Amino acid sequence: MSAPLLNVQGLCVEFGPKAAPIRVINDVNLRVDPGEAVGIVGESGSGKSITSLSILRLVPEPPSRIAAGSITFEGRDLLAMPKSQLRHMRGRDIAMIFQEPMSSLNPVMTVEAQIGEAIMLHERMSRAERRARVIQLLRLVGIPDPESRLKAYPHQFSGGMRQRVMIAIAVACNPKLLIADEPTTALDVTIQAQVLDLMKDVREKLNTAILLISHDLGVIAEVCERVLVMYAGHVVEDADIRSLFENPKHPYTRGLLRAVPSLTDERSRLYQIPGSVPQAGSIKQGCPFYARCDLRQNICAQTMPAMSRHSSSHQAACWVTQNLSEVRSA
Amino acid sequence: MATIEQDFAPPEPGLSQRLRRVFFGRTATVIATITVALFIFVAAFAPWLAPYDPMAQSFISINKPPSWEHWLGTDQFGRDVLSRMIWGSRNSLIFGFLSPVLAALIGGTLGVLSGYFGGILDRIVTRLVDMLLSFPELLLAILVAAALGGGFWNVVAVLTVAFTPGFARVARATTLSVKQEPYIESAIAAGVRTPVIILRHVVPNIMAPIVVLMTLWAASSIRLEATLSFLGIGTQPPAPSWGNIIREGLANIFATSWPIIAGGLAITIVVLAISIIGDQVRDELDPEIN
Amino acid sequence: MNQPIIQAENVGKIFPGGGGGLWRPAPPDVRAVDGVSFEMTRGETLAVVGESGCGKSTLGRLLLRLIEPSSGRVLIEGTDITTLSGAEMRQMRRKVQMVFQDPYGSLSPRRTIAQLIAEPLQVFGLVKNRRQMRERVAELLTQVGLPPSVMDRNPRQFSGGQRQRIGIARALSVDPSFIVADEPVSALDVSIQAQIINLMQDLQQEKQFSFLFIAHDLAVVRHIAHRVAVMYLGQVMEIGTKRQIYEVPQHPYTQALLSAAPEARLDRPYRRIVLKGDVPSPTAVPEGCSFHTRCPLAQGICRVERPPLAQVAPGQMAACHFAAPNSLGVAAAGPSLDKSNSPRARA
Amino acid sequence: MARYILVRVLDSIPTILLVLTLVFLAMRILPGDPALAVLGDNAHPETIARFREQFGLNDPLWLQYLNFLRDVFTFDFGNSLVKNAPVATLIANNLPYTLELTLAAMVIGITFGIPLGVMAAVRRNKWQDNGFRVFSLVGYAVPDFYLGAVLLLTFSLSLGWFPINGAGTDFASRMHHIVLPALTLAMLKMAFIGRLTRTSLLEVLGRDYVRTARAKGASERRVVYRHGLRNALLPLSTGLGLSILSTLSGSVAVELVFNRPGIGRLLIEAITERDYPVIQAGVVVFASVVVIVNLLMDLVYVAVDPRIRVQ
Repeated sequence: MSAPLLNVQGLCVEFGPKAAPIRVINDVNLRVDPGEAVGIVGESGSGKSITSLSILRLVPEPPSRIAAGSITFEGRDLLAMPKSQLRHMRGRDIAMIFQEPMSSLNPVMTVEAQIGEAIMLHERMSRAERRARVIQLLRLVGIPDPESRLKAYPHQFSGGMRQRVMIAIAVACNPKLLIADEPTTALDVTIQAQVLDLMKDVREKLNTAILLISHDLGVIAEVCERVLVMYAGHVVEDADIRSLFENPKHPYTRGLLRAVPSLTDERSRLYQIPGSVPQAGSIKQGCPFYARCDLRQNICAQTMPAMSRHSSSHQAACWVTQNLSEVRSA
Repeated sequence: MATIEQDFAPPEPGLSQRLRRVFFGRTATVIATITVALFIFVAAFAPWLAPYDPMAQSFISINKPPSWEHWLGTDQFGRDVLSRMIWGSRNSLIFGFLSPVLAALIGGTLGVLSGYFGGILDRIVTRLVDMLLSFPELLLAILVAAALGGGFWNVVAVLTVAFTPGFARVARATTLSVKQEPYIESAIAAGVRTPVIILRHVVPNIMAPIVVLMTLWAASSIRLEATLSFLGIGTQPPAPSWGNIIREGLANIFATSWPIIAGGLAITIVVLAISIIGDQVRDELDPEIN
Repeated sequence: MNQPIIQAENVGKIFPGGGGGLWRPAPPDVRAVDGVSFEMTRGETLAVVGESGCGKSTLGRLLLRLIEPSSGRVLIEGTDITTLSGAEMRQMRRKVQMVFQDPYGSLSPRRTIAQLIAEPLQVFGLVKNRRQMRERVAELLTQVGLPPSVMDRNPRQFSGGQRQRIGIARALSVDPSFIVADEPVSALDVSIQAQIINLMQDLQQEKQFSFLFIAHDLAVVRHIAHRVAVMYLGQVMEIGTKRQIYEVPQHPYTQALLSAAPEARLDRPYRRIVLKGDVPSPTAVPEGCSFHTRCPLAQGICRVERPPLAQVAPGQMAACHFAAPNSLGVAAAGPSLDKSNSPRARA
Repeated sequence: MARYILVRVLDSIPTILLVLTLVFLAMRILPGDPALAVLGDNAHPETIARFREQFGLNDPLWLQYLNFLRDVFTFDFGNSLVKNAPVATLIANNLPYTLELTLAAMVIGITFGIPLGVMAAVRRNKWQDNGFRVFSLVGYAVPDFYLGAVLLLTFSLSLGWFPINGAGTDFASRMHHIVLPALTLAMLKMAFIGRLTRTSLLEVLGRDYVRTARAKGASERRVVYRHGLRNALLPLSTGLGLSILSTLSGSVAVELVFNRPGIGRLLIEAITERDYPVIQAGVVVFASVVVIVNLLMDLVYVAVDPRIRVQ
């Protein structure tokens, strides 16, 4: 196995006062290999966005803070390094795009200035070279007639086009990892398809690893080879896409897959997971899915299960299915 | 139907709890609350608390420094400064509370109606309000006072005119945003009558910013009345008010500075205390506006 | 013959650009809904699907006259509601109710659940006293799967899914014959969506109201709709039975929507085609067929002549000069309804 | 953009007319008979009749209105009733002092207020921020005429560092005279502008595009100044207009405290002396300044916000 590009171990993030913290991320492990595309799927309050922001230490501090864990990128510990040093990795080694293309671009700077800034911060080049590079990037992300759009401001672009500009900013320095936090949630379905295609295209051309965060398993299935399922701040399943769809091991993943409406299934009723999505940090003991789980046992209320391995590329955190597969393999 | 396990959030804090949080949440607010209560007490019981008649002149004791008889000394007419301060607090506080309330009633009603119904009324109100708001309150007050002259009700009118457009704008803006809320459409779709919608669904939901504005402007109003009185177009002498105590003190600045110091400190302390409470009310009720 | 509950006849809405000043040109008008006609019978669910700005929400509001139509007529049980007076329209609202998209905004924040659910009952004098009111509210809460004990709580204490149940109870309280639901599940988490869809489906089957379900997602309405209408820039592009829309879509836009939806599965039901460009602004709807700027099949005629919504099969209509089953070839093998599809190509 | 400016300038014409009409109505109708207001309730009927004749108060209202507009546009308000001079001359003599004071106060207020606000926002909840918040609360609470009086007592009367009254003649003495009044007004401005900067910057620093800038690898300095402050200054330019005008109105009281000549003092004295033509002119001048400043601020806003500038 090659060395991981990104390796997150035991990450914990807390909100609120130090005396009575609310733990919103609990012992998250995450690994992305060079050139790999990994997805994190989860509902609101699952902690998927906080996890992605933690990697570049972009969680607003206060009120939140990274309470424990390590995040290494190419062997270097991002949490231990001073912010000034981390700054040189942001945008150059690890780049990020966000959910709201409307608000993620600076309204008073031209597109050229904003893409150019991403280059200028990390690479020395002349103005003319930089402009040429900006044009090249705009062309890469599929903005028609890029020369004429250099002096345009974000409000002159549509939502889909702004997300393209965001991607241009993100890939300006050929990052090794691109983190995309719900990049298509604010977009219409036909525009979403365009942006997802662009991300796949960029990945192919630049060999960038991708960490895609989404609430939509369908979006992740479009782009990623591997998925982490998060629920209430925990990673509950980590598997390659095929194995996850064909043989989900965590009851939550199973429920989710059956609850998602599909274009083609003829069931008269959808499967429904009972109960509500728990609020961040509201579950302090045991498995967070306990209250809604149809396989629950007494132990689940007491202790959070560790991840157990079902195959070389598939782990899940469930007492029940863990035992079932042990029985089967025995 | 499958039974669903419910996990509901805990109940919200009640009104009394929130009031307690407003007034006793932080040390600074506690002190401010006590201070304001003290001033209200003084104003209410001025006739019993003031040691002298605030208008009584005495030519044998003019420009006296503080002493046991006159704690804050006397002015150029030999009047007791402390007594004038105590009586003056009445004017300041009455204006401080009366004008914002009046302005909130008038401006709030105008704002809600123009925001909810739109149309020609809205165009007129918006145009007028925008124009009036482009004047700072003090300037507007001076200009209106220039036309009306001084006197109690004129000053009330001046201050009310100065504050009404602000309330109208806030009420209109919040009404507009509340009107966009789906629950208003939901009430319309349910067949609820318009007056009921306004009273039941709009007004309760725009009260927070109005109350916040009222507390913050109680402070402005006191300061504004003092300024007008200082300029000689507010409370008319010989009736005392903190503003005209300073005005007369300034004319007599070479003889004694006690009236200036006392008057200014009183204004500063009350305005500061009310602002602190106002900030707390805002944090509690309406974290959105700054 | 079943009398239709709802008839929309050539309904249109133009929002004036407004603003403008003495010396300023007024901004262009927004053509939100343009000549939409359809009928719905008792107990039928029609889903209206389209991307943002297609006018689907405006259409829903026009049917309830929450927005005044600029043209056309809306008939509810044979009565033209566009000509009713304010008081008459209020009486009509007993028959027509709405469920809203935003579960957080659609419940008035300073009222209790009982007050909210009982509000329509009180408006129409359907409950005589407080005890009767609380009994009816308890009954409604039970119907939507909430314990009656919560009726004195404040909406803030409920999660999105629970609030949507309260909104449904409120709409059901007067036993309407027509309900419009505007994207009722799009703000909810995936695991909650299914609960609400199932609930609405059960209630609709039990109470037999006509149900207009507005959504941006074709997959969501797959389970609940009897018929589906696809909208684009204010016009109905295609309308047909569920089977027709999903299996033999005739309008290229319907096909493109089907093919663009990401599916949480390994095999792709529809061959993927990606439309070029952005949805044009409803302030500048293209001449001719409004879809021609993005349509892979567009010809010269599409740029000049707008195709009428015409019957292409019994019960199925499409507005396309080149309407044909599967004209884009997205469902080359026919959408596999029996999960036997080739593994999809991987990027 | 040129088109926008033109439209905006044209748009302010009805506003000016509306303001003038309101001024006219307020002065002619609201207080009842201006003759009585000026001459007092006990004036001799003959005096009143002469006064009414002199100021055209017997004319029909529409004619009075037209005459008023003519007076405004020719800036001819006749002679002062108290001071023996044409009103236009009085205004022309006093206006420069007020403008000078307002300008000085604004310059000091902006140069210190904005950096203070930035510091408070960047060091949020640290001692710098808390200190600034106390300063702005107190600055808001102290009436400017009181602050002026205290400065006068301390630095002029007790220490004798600055002159007690007047505005000076030559440049050096004018600068000497302006220090205390300008500081008085500037204190409030610092509190106000600083507070505005702080809130606005804090809000902007929480925006998504600031996170984008951080994700690009921009330094904190660059984030605050290049991305934060530039956007924070947009709402500030509106506040700045109001701030200029409130400085102007504050100068009225300060001119009185320091016994400085100025348009504000002229107006206040006219009000107390019931000098009708001067009141009318003063009100018109103040009102026009308000309209002009608002117009200028709008244009500044347009110049800095590309969302309006570039269509």
